Amino acid sequence: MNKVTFNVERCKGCGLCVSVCPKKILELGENLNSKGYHPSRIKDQEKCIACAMCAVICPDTVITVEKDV
Amino acid sequence: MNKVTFNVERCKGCGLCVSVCPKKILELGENLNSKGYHPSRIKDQEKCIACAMCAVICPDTVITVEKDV
Amino acid sequence: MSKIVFERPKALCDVATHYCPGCTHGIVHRLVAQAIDDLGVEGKTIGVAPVGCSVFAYNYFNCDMIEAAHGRAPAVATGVKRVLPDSVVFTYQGDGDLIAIGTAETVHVGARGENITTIFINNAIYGMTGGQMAPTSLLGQKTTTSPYGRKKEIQGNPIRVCELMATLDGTAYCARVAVDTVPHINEAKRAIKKAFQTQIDKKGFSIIEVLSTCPTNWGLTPTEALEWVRTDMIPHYPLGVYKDITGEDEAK
Amino acid sequence: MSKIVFERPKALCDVATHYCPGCTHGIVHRLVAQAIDDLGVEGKTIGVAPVGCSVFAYNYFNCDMIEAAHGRAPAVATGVKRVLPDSVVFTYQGDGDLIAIGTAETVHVGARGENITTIFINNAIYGMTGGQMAPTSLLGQKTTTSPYGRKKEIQGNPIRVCELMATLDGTAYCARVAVDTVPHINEAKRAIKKAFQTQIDKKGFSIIEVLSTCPTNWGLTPTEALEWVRTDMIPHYPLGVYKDITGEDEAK
Amino acid sequence: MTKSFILAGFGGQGILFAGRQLAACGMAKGYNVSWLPSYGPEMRGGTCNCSVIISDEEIGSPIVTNPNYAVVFNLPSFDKFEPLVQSRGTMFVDSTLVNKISWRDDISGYYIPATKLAEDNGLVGGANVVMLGKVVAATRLFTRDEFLKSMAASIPASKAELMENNTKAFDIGMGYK
Amino acid sequence: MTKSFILAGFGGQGILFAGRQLAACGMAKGYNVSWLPSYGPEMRGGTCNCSVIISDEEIGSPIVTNPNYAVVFNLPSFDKFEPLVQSRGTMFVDSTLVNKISWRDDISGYYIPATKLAEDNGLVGGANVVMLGKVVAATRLFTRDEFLKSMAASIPASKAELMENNTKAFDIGMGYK
Amino acid sequence: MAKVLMKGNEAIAESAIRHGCLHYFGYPITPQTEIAEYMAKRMPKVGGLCLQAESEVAAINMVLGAASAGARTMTSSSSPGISLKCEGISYLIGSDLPCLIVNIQRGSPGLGSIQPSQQDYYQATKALGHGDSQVPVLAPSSVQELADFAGVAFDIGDKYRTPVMLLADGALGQMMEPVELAPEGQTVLPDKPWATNGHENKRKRNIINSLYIQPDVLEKVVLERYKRYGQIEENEIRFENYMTEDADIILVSYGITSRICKTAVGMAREKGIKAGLFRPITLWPYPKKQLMALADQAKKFLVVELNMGQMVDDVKVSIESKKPVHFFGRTGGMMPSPADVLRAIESEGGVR
Amino acid sequence: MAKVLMKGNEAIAESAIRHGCLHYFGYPITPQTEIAEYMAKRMPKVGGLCLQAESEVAAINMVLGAASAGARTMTSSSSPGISLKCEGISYLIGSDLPCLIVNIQRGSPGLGSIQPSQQDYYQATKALGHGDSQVPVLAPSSVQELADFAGVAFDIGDKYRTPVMLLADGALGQMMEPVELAPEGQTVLPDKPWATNGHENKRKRNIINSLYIQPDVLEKVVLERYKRYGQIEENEIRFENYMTEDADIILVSYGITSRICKTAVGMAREKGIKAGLFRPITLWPYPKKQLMALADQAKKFLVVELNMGQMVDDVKVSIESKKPVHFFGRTGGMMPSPADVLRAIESEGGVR
Ligand SMILES: Cc1ncc(C[n+]2csc(CCOP(=O)(O)OP(=O)(O)O)c2C)c(N)n1
Ligand SMILES: Cc1ncc(C[n+]2csc(CCOP(=O)(O)OP(=O)(O)O)c2C)c(N)n1
Ligand code: SF4
Ligand code: SF4
Ligand code: SF4
Ligand code: SF4
Ligand code: SF4
Ligand code: SF4
Ligand SMILES: [Mg+2]
Ligand SMILES: [Mg+2]
Repeated sequence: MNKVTFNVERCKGCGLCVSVCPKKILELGENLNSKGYHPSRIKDQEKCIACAMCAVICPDTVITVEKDV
Repeated sequence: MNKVTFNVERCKGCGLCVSVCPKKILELGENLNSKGYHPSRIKDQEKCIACAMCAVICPDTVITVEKDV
Repeated sequence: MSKIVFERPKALCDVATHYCPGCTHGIVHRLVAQAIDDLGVEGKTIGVAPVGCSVFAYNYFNCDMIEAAHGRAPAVATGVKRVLPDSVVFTYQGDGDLIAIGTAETVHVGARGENITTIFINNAIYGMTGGQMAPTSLLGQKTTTSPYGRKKEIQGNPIRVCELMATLDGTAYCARVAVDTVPHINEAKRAIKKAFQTQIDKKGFSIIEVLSTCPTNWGLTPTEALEWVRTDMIPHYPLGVYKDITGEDEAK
Repeated sequence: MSKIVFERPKALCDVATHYCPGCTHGIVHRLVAQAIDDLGVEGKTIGVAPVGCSVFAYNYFNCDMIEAAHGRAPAVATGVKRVLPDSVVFTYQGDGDLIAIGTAETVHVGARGENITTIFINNAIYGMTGGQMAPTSLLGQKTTTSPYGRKKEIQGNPIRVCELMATLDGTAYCARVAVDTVPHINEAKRAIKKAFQTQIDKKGFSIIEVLSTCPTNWGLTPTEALEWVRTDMIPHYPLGVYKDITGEDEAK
Repeated sequence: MTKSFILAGFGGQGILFAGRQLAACGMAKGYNVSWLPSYGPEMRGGTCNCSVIISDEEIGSPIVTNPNYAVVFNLPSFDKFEPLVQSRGTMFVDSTLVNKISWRDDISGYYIPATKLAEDNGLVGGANVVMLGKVVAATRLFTRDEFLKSMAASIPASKAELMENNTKAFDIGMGYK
Repeated sequence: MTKSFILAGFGGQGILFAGRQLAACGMAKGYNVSWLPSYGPEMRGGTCNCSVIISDEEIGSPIVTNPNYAVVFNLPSFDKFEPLVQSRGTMFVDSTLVNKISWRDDISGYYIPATKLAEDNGLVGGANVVMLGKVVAATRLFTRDEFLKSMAASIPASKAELMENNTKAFDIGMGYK
Repeated sequence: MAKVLMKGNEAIAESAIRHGCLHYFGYPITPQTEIAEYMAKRMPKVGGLCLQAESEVAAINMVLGAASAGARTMTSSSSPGISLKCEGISYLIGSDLPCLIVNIQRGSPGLGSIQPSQQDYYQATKALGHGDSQVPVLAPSSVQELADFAGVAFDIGDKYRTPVMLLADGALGQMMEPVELAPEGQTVLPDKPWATNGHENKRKRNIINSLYIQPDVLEKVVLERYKRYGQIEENEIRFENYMTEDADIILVSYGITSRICKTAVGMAREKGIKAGLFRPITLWPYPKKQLMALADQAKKFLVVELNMGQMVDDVKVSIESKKPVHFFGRTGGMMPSPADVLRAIESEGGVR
Repeated sequence: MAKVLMKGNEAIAESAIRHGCLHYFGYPITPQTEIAEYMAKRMPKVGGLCLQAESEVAAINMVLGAASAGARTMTSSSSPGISLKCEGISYLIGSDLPCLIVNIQRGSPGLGSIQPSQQDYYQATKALGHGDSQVPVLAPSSVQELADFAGVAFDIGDKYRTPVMLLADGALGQMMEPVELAPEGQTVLPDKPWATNGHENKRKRNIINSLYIQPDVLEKVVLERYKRYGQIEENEIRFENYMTEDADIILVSYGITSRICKTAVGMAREKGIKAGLFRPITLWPYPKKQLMALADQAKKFLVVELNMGQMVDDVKVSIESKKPVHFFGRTGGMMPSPADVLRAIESEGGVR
């Protein structure tokens, strides 16, 4: 399965990844990280196509994308 | 008669007027002015066509040109 | 089995940045680091940070770094490069830094054809000091020093840097990119890498102007800010390659 | 009866200048004075002299004059003009003054579209200080700071000011002229007058680049120097109007 | 009499505004007052605080190191300023955002769920004024009317409608037990 | 012993070069020497002068106000420096260019038509060296050989052929009565 | 007029406008950017101009132009920006042009920090640029004084044809205090017959210039200027004595630190230490005589500054080294507390 | 090595090259342009670089870059150009970078004249830019010293990681004297492990920086730097005593004027006046103790400078005002003669 992982403490909750995901499977969570931001998270890993668009637009290099090969 | 007059003390003897006169009637004199320059002078006033080219190119506004009208 | 298709580049230090949420300075940092990684030049790269929001860039790149005075990064980079002609030297500068106070240094590094690369963040505002007008602020744009909107009769006209730098004989490669969409980011990545390559090939000065956001001082959300790049900035600052004497066109 | 067809313009003080024999600074002074006379604006004109051979310009024009710091004439002129918007303000600057140390001020007065007129003497050298390289010195040109000839790899490339200034939205009128021949001088005269008219009409920034000589530091006689303008300078610095938003074309 | 405050929290919580209201009301009552914000790039998404002094003497340093009153709106600020409050001083804590209490026995503490109170009453962003209500109630430096009058005066006519919400928030804070 | 010179004339007459030759020869003989040009924009087509000091003591100010010897190549320089020459000092005047003599009775004067002498001998631009010949002859600070050797040493190898003309000019000056 | 609560930076700006300054040229830099921002808002409403220049260098030269044209004009910056203005300030001095220059100092050298400091004392009082020159320097210690002295500075500038500096720090610039402003529209501006504002064929042309190629002429010009400096020293010195009448130890401190010192003096007095404070308000000309007047009575002096002791020599020279001069300071943007100063009073001073 | 006759400006340039400086960045300005012109001729022959920058501001920042990269590097200018470099110098100081800065002073303020002056004493010794900072300043008085001190300056700079200034004047720069130069190719340059010259994956990355956003950190950095200043004060002070052993009146003078003073001292001695000369060579650190050592013996001091008396306070502070300090000077580019100084010795000094 394709996989996106988040360096949660680095996320600033800007929502850019959420806005570009073609599969609309990202969202900002309700919990806060220690910096006071709502970090992004993936709702449905299954649907991820490992396109890395989320990672490409993330200004804080929060996201690592792995593709099933 | 057309007339060119020189403010001799202002002339720096650069020779630019001499070089542009279409009638070739200007030359640098042998005498020195008080600044140590050989001032320009007219050899043959008769031939002057009052084209003012000498005056136009003179960097030191030495020359006044009068045209017979 | 799985393969990592995206991860942090090596040349980018593994630390949190001080940038505001959604500020695209972070994206550009990553693109620069990726270029350094791709070209394998981290060990001989010296970066020059500006005064502006990216002043702390010296904390973020894994190469040697110098913090320059406001606007003087090109002069500092020149000093470095003339001592170490085989090093890779880049400056990273904002619009206030590069084309307000640093105008002379910018023009002359271009005229000299200094073999360095400049990454120019055009966010149409002074981010660091809290939202004053930049030379690139758009007509009508409200900033804290153009509170009634920039008027050309009073504050003058925005400057198009690529167009200006392209007139200089020493500029080898000069392109304007944006980081508002994923395709644009990918183009920006190629352009930045090509700029570094131009330097490595000793072909002259290379500059990449990046249309970037400042959600904080624009008073927009990060996504709205990307939208403003599209709707307002790009029309005034057309994307594209403004000069390329390298004889290749991979950047397009 | 006879009629005076050429005499000293009123706006030019009746004093000897300090310029070297054959230096064309003197011609340009006269053209500026003629424009002031023709437009009848001496009483409301404020001129700004540079640091360079024309530093003493304040002794030569019959209007109010200010001596600016090296390169800062455009900023000084801006200060004057913003206080007295209906005055006529001009700067008179050399190439070192205008496009070396004063690059930022020059670019920004253009970007702002400041309603002033700049007379720019491009003589491809620093005259005043004794013949150092200027940003406009030609490739191969020997100067005291490029004794082996200007090399683009070391000293960089000459800057074409008109081409650069024309990229700025605030530049209203921008032309390159020369004073090497009588026809060129007459064209220069028209261009300078038009530049002042552009200012009076409040259309924006006007700049006239004048290819000029420095026989002393070029090591040529005054006539050879005019020749060098023709053979070496004009090919690199083509004459012409680079921008004109005034909607007239009397200058051509 | 000299009373010093530190108000502290994240940027965007209205910390500076709240501090200014205290200073303005002090001025209106004829006291000497000073207000000093922290400034600089650390503001960029980070923390934010200000010092306020109200005194009937000339004010020396406007910088408050050991406040009589600390009003804190987030955890880092609690941690930073709790040890600095003067003996016999007081802390005002937005307990919605700070889930900690002070263990010092030489100071008193008020724990007000200001953010929640504000949100519950449709006053998003009004936590700062809720806290001010409590501060005024507890310190008795000003009366309700003095404070609301001074606040109204500080709000530009064009935004006068804000005063209604502010009054509501202030009263919630004042009334909170 | 301290001897001070002023050499003065128009730009382009080789004034600075001549002064340097005196200083260089003094140095070669082991004296302390200094040479100081006038500088600045007044050089632009205007006058030009330099101060030279040759001394067996440490040299204080390198600026010569009252020279022992004044060597002048034009009228303005004659007028400027004639009154400044020290009592019992000497003037060397290029009489081709200066048609004046000094009426001071406390100084001596040599009037050499150096420009004419040079031109007559096909040594255009050599008036300065002609004058040096006379200066050396009259002051006896150096011998002919000392001076010519030091001058030869100061001329770059690439221009060695110049020495022939210089020697000729120098000897004309030395021999002039 | 009723008092208003205002930021120091804004008080300077508003007061300058009320004193007839309608031309402001600046470039943003923390901690004084509010001056430009305030000007940008207010100037268009009063028919004035706030122009953000391309740099500090351009700004100071625009001021030179505006001053030449006869306007009351000003610029403001903070430490690194003031360094960039040095050449221009020297030209303003050399051209005898009045203007106001504000320096809201921050931690230095280099880019430094942005916190309050007094590290530009030397620069302000000794060398605001190259050459024999001085600039009157006013050191306010409250928002009220920031406002008041802006007016004073313009008056001094016009009277003696000199730039004048207002030297404060980040804390004063950023803090709010109640301030009473000068009434609007009451300033009468002096005539400036020397201004280059177009001769309209009614007078000889005016020339503004700092070049005197003949050194003897330049010397005369400089000596004439120093005569005016002498008049400034006679007429414009300002200072404050606080509890010095019977003081054994006299603190010497200006600006923000003088306030801290006042509190510390009070604390010392409570402990039975006879402390007092001498506050120079004009840092140039320095109130030498006024300080000397305390030299016999005092046992020692303690200079307190936000720097490494830049004023110490001025105190020593003033009192002709008659008494020991100690120093206590913080640098880099740090601020001492009154308790710190008290400790210094009780000991011998020192940095930190 | 044999002596050669050289212009002061050229001697600086040649000596700098011989001391391992292969990177020169400058901008023309009278009376020091020959430094750049000489460099332009020589550098290509020795594999070095002379780059004419677009301005003094650019030049000093190129120096910052070259110094960061580990090179011995220098710039030179004259008064107005030095003012423009002030921000950059403060950055060099704040970044602990060594380099040589030459100031061949001219008449000031503003554009001034181009004749010799010592009007930048204050700027050089107190405020070469903003902030708590100092720069060692060497004041040569002959072409030989111009050459020698260029080498000394580089050594001090590298040892203490600081910019160093050579402060001279137009006369010294323009005059020729015999000079013995250091041999070529013998300089051993110190290691600079802190340089940003590419880590080649062999060491941790280096950072050159002057920003310390936390004021307490900046304070530590400044205090550490002042410790180094203390070492410089201990190790690097230079001065000269000339006939001071028995002197009643002690002239204090540096650079070109100290030579004039020597002549004047001789003239005074001939007249039976016991005069002597104390010549500070390092203007910062100032030879305070060495001057104080003369305070008991002397009856009075006479400061002689080409300015309005900028060194007077340093003398007063050094000798703790124990004796009267008079002043004689010329300004604007004027130069006194030994006879003028003698007259001042015989009277009480004064300007002109
Ligand atoms: C000489 C000087 N002038 C001004 C400043 C203040 N300053 C710091 S950053 C900045 C502008 C930054 O804007 P920009 O270059 O556009 O970068 P951004 O923050 O937008 O990325 C200014 C004016 C300074 N530090 N130094
Ligand atoms: C800040 C400063 N830097 C340098 C100088 C020295 N300077 C005087 S004129 C000049 C260059 C003049 O050249 P240009 O502007 O081309 O005028 P030109 O003499 O050729 O007409 C320079 C570098 C100065 N006066 N001030
Ligand atoms: S990799 Fe693509 S599909 Fe997967 S979460 Fe990111 S943007 Fe969405
Ligand atoms: S783009 Fe990055 S920082 Fe922004 S919300 Fe997504 S993961 Fe977080
Ligand atoms: S007016 Fe014409 S023809 Fe007459 S002298 Fe001049 S150039 Fe010659
Ligand atoms: S052009 Fe003018 S200055 Fe030159 S020689 Fe002719 S008259 Fe004389
Ligand atoms: S202020 Fe603007 S440019 Fe600076 S970090 Fe924040 S969003 Fe980015
Ligand atoms: S030096 Fe050159 S530019 Fe200057 S006056 Fe002489 S010829 Fe003209
Ligand atoms: Mg920006
Ligand atoms: Mg030129």
